[in-house]
Amino acid sequence: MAEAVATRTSPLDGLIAGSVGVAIAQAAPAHRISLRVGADGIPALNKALGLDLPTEPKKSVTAKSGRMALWLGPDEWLVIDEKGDPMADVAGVDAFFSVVDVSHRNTAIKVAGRGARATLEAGCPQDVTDDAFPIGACSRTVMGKIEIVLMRTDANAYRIECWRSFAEYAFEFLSDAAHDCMA
Amino acid sequence: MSGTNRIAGKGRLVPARTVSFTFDGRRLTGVEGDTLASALIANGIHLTGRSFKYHRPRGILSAGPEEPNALIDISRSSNTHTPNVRATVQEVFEGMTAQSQNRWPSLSFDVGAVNNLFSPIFAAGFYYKTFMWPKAAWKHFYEPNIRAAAGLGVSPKEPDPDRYANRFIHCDVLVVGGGIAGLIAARAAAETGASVVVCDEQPELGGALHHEIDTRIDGQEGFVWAQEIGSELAGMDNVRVLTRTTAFAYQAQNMVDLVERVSEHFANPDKLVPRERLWQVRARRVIVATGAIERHMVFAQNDRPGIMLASAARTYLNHYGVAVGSNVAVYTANDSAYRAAFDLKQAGIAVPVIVDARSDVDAGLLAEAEALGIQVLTDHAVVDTKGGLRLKSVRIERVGGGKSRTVEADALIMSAGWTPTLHLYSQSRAKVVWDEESARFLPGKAVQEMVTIGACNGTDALDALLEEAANAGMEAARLAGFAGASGYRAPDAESLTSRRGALMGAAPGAGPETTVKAFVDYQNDVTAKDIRLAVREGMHSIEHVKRFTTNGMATDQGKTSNIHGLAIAADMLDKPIPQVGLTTFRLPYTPVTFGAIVNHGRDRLFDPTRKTAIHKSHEALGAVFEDVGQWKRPWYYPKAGETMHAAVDRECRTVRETAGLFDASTLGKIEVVGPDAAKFLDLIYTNGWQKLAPGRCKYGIMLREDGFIYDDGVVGRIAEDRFHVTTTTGGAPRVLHHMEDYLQTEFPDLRVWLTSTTDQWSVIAVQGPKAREIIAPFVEGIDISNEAIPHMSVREGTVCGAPARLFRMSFTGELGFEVNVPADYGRAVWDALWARAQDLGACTYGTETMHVLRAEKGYIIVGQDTDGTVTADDAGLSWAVAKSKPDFVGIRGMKRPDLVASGRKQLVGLLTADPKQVLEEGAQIVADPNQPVPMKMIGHVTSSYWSENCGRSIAMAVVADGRALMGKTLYVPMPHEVIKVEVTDTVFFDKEGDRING
Amino acid sequence: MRKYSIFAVAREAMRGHRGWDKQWRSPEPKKSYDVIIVGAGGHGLGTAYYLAKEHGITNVAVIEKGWLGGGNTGRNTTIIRSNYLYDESAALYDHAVKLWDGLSQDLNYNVMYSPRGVMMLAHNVHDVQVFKRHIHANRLNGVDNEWLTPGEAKDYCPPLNISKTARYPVMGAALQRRGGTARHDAVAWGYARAASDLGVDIIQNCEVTGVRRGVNGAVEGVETSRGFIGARKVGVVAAGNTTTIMDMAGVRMPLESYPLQALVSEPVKPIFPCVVMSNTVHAYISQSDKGELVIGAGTDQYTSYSQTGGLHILSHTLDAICEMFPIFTRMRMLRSWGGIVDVTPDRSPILSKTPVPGLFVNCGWGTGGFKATPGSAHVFAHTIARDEPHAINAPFSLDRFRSGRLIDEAAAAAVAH
Amino acid sequence: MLLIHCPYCGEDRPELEFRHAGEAHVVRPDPISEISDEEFEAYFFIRDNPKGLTYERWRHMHGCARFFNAVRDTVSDKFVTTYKAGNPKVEIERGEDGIARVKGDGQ
Repeated sequence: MAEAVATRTSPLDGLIAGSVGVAIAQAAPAHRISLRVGADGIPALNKALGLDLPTEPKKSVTAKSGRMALWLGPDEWLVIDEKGDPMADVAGVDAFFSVVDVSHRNTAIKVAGRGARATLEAGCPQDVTDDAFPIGACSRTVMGKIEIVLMRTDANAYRIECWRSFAEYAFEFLSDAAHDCMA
Repeated sequence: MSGTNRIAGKGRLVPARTVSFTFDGRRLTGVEGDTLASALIANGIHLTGRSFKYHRPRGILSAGPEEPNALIDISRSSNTHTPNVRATVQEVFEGMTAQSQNRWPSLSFDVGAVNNLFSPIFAAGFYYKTFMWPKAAWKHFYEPNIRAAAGLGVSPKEPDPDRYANRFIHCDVLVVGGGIAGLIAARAAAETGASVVVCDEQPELGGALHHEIDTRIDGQEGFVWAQEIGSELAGMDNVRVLTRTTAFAYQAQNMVDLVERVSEHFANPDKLVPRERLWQVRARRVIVATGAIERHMVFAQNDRPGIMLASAARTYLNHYGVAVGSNVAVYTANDSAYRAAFDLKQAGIAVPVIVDARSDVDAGLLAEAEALGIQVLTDHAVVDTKGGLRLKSVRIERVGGGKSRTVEADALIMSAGWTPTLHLYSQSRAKVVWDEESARFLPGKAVQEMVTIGACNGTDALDALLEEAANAGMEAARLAGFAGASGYRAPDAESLTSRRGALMGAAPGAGPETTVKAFVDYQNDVTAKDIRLAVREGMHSIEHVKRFTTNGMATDQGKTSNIHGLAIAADMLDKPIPQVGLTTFRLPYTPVTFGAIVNHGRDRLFDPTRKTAIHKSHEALGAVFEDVGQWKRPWYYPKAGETMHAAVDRECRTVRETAGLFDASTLGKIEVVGPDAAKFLDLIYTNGWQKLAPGRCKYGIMLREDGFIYDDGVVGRIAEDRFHVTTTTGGAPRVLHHMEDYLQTEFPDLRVWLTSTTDQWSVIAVQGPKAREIIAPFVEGIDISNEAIPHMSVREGTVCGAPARLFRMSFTGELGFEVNVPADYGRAVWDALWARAQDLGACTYGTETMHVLRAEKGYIIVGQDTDGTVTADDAGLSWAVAKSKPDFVGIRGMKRPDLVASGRKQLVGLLTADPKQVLEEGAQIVADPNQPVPMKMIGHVTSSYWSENCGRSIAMAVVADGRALMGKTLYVPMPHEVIKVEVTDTVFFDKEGDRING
Repeated sequence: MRKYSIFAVAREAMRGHRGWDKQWRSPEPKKSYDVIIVGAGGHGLGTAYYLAKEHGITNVAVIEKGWLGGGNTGRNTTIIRSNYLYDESAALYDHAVKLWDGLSQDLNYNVMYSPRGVMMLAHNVHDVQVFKRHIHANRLNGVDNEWLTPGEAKDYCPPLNISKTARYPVMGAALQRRGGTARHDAVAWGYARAASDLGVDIIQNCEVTGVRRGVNGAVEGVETSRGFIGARKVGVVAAGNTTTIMDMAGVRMPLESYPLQALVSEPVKPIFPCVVMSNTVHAYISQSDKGELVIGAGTDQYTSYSQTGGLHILSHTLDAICEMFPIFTRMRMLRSWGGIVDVTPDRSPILSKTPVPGLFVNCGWGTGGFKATPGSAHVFAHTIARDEPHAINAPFSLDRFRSGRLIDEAAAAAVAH
Repeated sequence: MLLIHCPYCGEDRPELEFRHAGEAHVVRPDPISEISDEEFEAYFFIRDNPKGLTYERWRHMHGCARFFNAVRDTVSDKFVTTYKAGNPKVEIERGEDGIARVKGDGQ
């Protein structure tokens, strides 16, 4: 029997920030998989995951369970689940595909409030206006000097996923931008 | 009272709202809304600066961004002073400190003005012709003095306390310019529901309406209408109105960059409010309504304080309620100056004369002048002026000579016509075309999704302008996808102002036959004479003229001088203006602070700092960190009072005697998954992967197609179709990019996918005789006996209850494991392992010790022992290059003649004759130390350390044909000694390599 | 040629400078020349000058599609240094530095060569290793380059931020005191004036539209927008446009052309005494005699002939400048510009004969050509005159890309490990 | 900053998301191990570097991560078209208006 049982720590533990107009906080720990599969393998995976992987660019789906699947590329999805472990669900699937556990690779930050979009626009060059980036839209893009995965979860709410070692930068960038989000 | 020249009842400011500020130490009072320029003029001050070269006294020329003279140092505290601020743009605020520049000891008495006496010497380009003898004097005497005299303001000397912000936005229609045309276009576009951004560089919208009080729109004064439509626009959800915002760059695909002066006009801005904000706007359509800039008249002594543009005088009067003088003469070649004269006269200012260089002047204007009792001299020219620090009088002559008269005046306002503001248009890469009839450059064919309207488009007639603007707005919206045509109707408007008439180049009496000082570029002291000299010396391209004379290269970038310079050169060359060419405009339209461009990217946000999941534990252990790429890695862990050297010696010893913990998390990791995974790795690496059994690992080398080493690392086979690839720390991103490139474009049929897992895993290397003992209690589901997990194996199980990939491998030559656990568990696992390791007498070690230990074993570090010019064979790694494989990246490149030629530098070991002596990394190696410089260098030291375990120094080096020189003596010439070294193999410790199987 | 001196200037001052003659003649092109140089930048004009001065070949034309000195010569940050790693590079660039020192007197034209020192900053252990390697190699090659501690670097350049808490603290610097700057326009004009005086025809606004080759394949001359001009030898010195010209001669080149941007600040009183470069933080900066901070940016990532680049490239550079010199955030960008730089696979230049008899090429200087101007011109003139490379430029041949004998300074600097 | 149409994402995206990846349609010889030094030079070092229309590769590095091909005018920096990797080289023609278009696309 192991002497100690490890506990999870996040690079953003204890951090919160924001301003009048926007709140910035880290999201709950989650299971994540990077899913790579050709069209032929999708049905089997949909079944295993209990959702339909979006096949259109920038689209995401959220199952009743809260499990989210984000289209990142023509054969690439990021599946996020704060409860169940999708890794286990797809384990037995009989198809050619790649599933890699990236639960700890990413750290997620929630940005919410009237100034949320403006806060993002301080560093994200992509068009995130309502028509181009409606609720549910998601995309890999850049913010400041790092790569992020951006998902719009509500009218004034976004989820930002970045690699763990960039989380501190992402958080500080958003905190800095937050001061100017009502202009 | 806010200044003696403030006229009760004139202007739009509220006299009661006074602000006090200082100029060169003098406490003055202005009014809220004043620019520094208007406040100074109100206080009777025109003298605001000294020119760049001759240090001539200069006054305020303009009322806008084109200002060449009134450049002031502004500050609200010692660490916020900013040089070269245009007084005509900067608004005054309570407590502002304004200082004039480029003068000593004072503005009114400037020793530098002695240059003016030598001005005959200091003609354009004179410094190319002299200061050459004696040779050394340029560096030690001439240049230092020239440099000291040059430069305008003084650079800030303290870090900037202010913030800057950035915003990327997207809109359907961007309107640049908030004058009549821009406002109407914006309003028309907004009506359709299209998202509209309209920006203007001034604090209020209105553009020329600031001074054109005779323009009435929908029955009210134009300026009032502009404010109303402005607030109307601001009230619409789909419109963003940005004032104090200058569009300074027009980039590819309709990206326009704006800079907003957010808080520079406040007395005590909130520290969290940015000083400036950069707006990077991507617009579907752009409407450029940037107006036109008035030109000055180029005549003798046209630079005395009190001489200014007519429209500026009109602005100061009608907007700021300030008279530019008490006795104001007028010199023009354009109708618009008459309006300025009339407004002044009606405001009770004496206007002794209007001098018009033209012979045919609109009869209506002449009649109006007569009615107001203003004398007009047509076909006349101002040929000289008097007055030291302020204009006293002007001398007037009939064009072509004749008897002259002198007229007293404390101000002279002038207009040589209007130059369409085509900077942004030109930046969009479109060409300007010369319009002979109106004698000006106008927009040609747009090359991006943009239109030009209004004055910058040469549209003079008001009714035509109204229609053009309204149509442009609706059309832009339609093209942006808003079909529902705007129901907007342009307002009715009328105006008396005419801008007919233009004079380019020297005014009568300042022609080639004269030697008078007629300034073209005020700030750089370029006269018409200088431009003629440039042409005379063979500078026939306008670019040559510009560079030779520096015309148009001052901080105003030639907004008032370029056209004059061009005309004078054309006249000399006897060529039409367009044939001499117009210099194309580049960003920025007006100077932009570095801060605004850098915005958020300062200090901690300059570049991401990547830390491993275990970073806090390293800090707690007192680690000193090293920057490796963006990563912070523990370099060594000094105990109290320990030097780096002592710490590293201790760490090295402890690892080999007992064990050590090392954070290897920064190594790049890529998960390669799919039925063709092994086939893919066969193509990417030099060695073969098909036969590697699941559960086993192998060291792999990767080449570029040209045959040089690109990266290396250990690869573990987790399952038939799953590999765990590791790369160097710095190599991770480019290696993945390189792999994706080949996978997607060269081998797209392979069924394999790549996923970066660098940040997924924390990697804890446990190395040394007691490694197994340290990890044993924490490992579950893996038999860690030597038999069950031999060297170069990988198993999956749990460590501290966390799912783990346990690698049996070693970069130290000792028994070793690398514990991979999901990163969020990394710190907890490290702490647990460390607690036990400590009890067992082990240590933590950093990158320096890692380097020493691997060097003792002759393991290379790609990027240190190799650079981009080293082949696998050079590095002694031929054993890792498969002989039988038909293809892999680099298979052909590595066989090129020079890569297989003899004499290549090969990796070897070096031992100094004196074991205590440690070579310097990068030191060069020669065979004959007595040869003269330049010496023939046959190699260099790539790695060199004191090896505590070997009890001597060790080094690795690349040496020409090194492997054939084993045992030979070579030399390392240092500045003060020559070091003798012996060539050896690269393994210095445990040559048999038994320890690894511990 | 009227000699330039303070006395001449004083004399002219008396009569309103009306006595100066043209700095260079603007003749109509002759039917044919012994040598035609394509491209009137510093390297091309210099080549013509040395052909005439050192090799007695004066029947030379320099053909320029625009205005002389209007290409990269007039669009760079004028940095001069020779502390390169490889023997071949060090020899070439130091040959240039030796000529820079004394060029004003040689040309009787003040090119304002200002050896105020070029300081290259090391920000991590890897930089230190690389720079030490340079310093040792330079010393044994007789090229000055010395190591400075952070404190010494700060003394040499007071605005420098050497705080240990900086994102990439300064760990030291390599200083070449003979390095510095020169006045770029003056270099082109000085060579043009001196070459013209020796009989060289400088023909501006004349675009080469074709390269004519005889039956034996040898060069016979060039077709231009002003008609055919014959020549026994043609030297192509066209920087970013080299590929286009060489294509006309049927020679495909290992070149790609990228936009390179630079900018200057508004002028201020002397604040920055030397040239500072940082490869890790990526920026370089100096202050001109006029008082402007002269700042070099990187190239855009895509090939282009537009002489225009994106603001994000300038922004990236200014980030670095403000990181190293935080006092400059309130300074303003006054002017920016772009050049077209031709880059070879090993980022070293090509000064070489070509497979076409009589055709020579000088290109591939990438972002660093200005510093080499006199040296490059000098050895290229030798190559054309003698029909064989000078010992210094022999290694910079076109065929090195077949043999693999590259001169890859950047690769030698390797990558962070 | 350029705006680039990603054929996989089906929309225009800012240049900051992309990485230029050199000349397009440079085919890796097969078998590469058999080619001559001249052929290797031609494949690995020689480039068209045209002044005008260029065929080039981009990768939507910080987007869908796909490599794709583009046709761009190196004088105006305007894109004529972009298309997926592996698709055949598109033919371009210049209309009377001087504007380059994919052959057959008409005005």
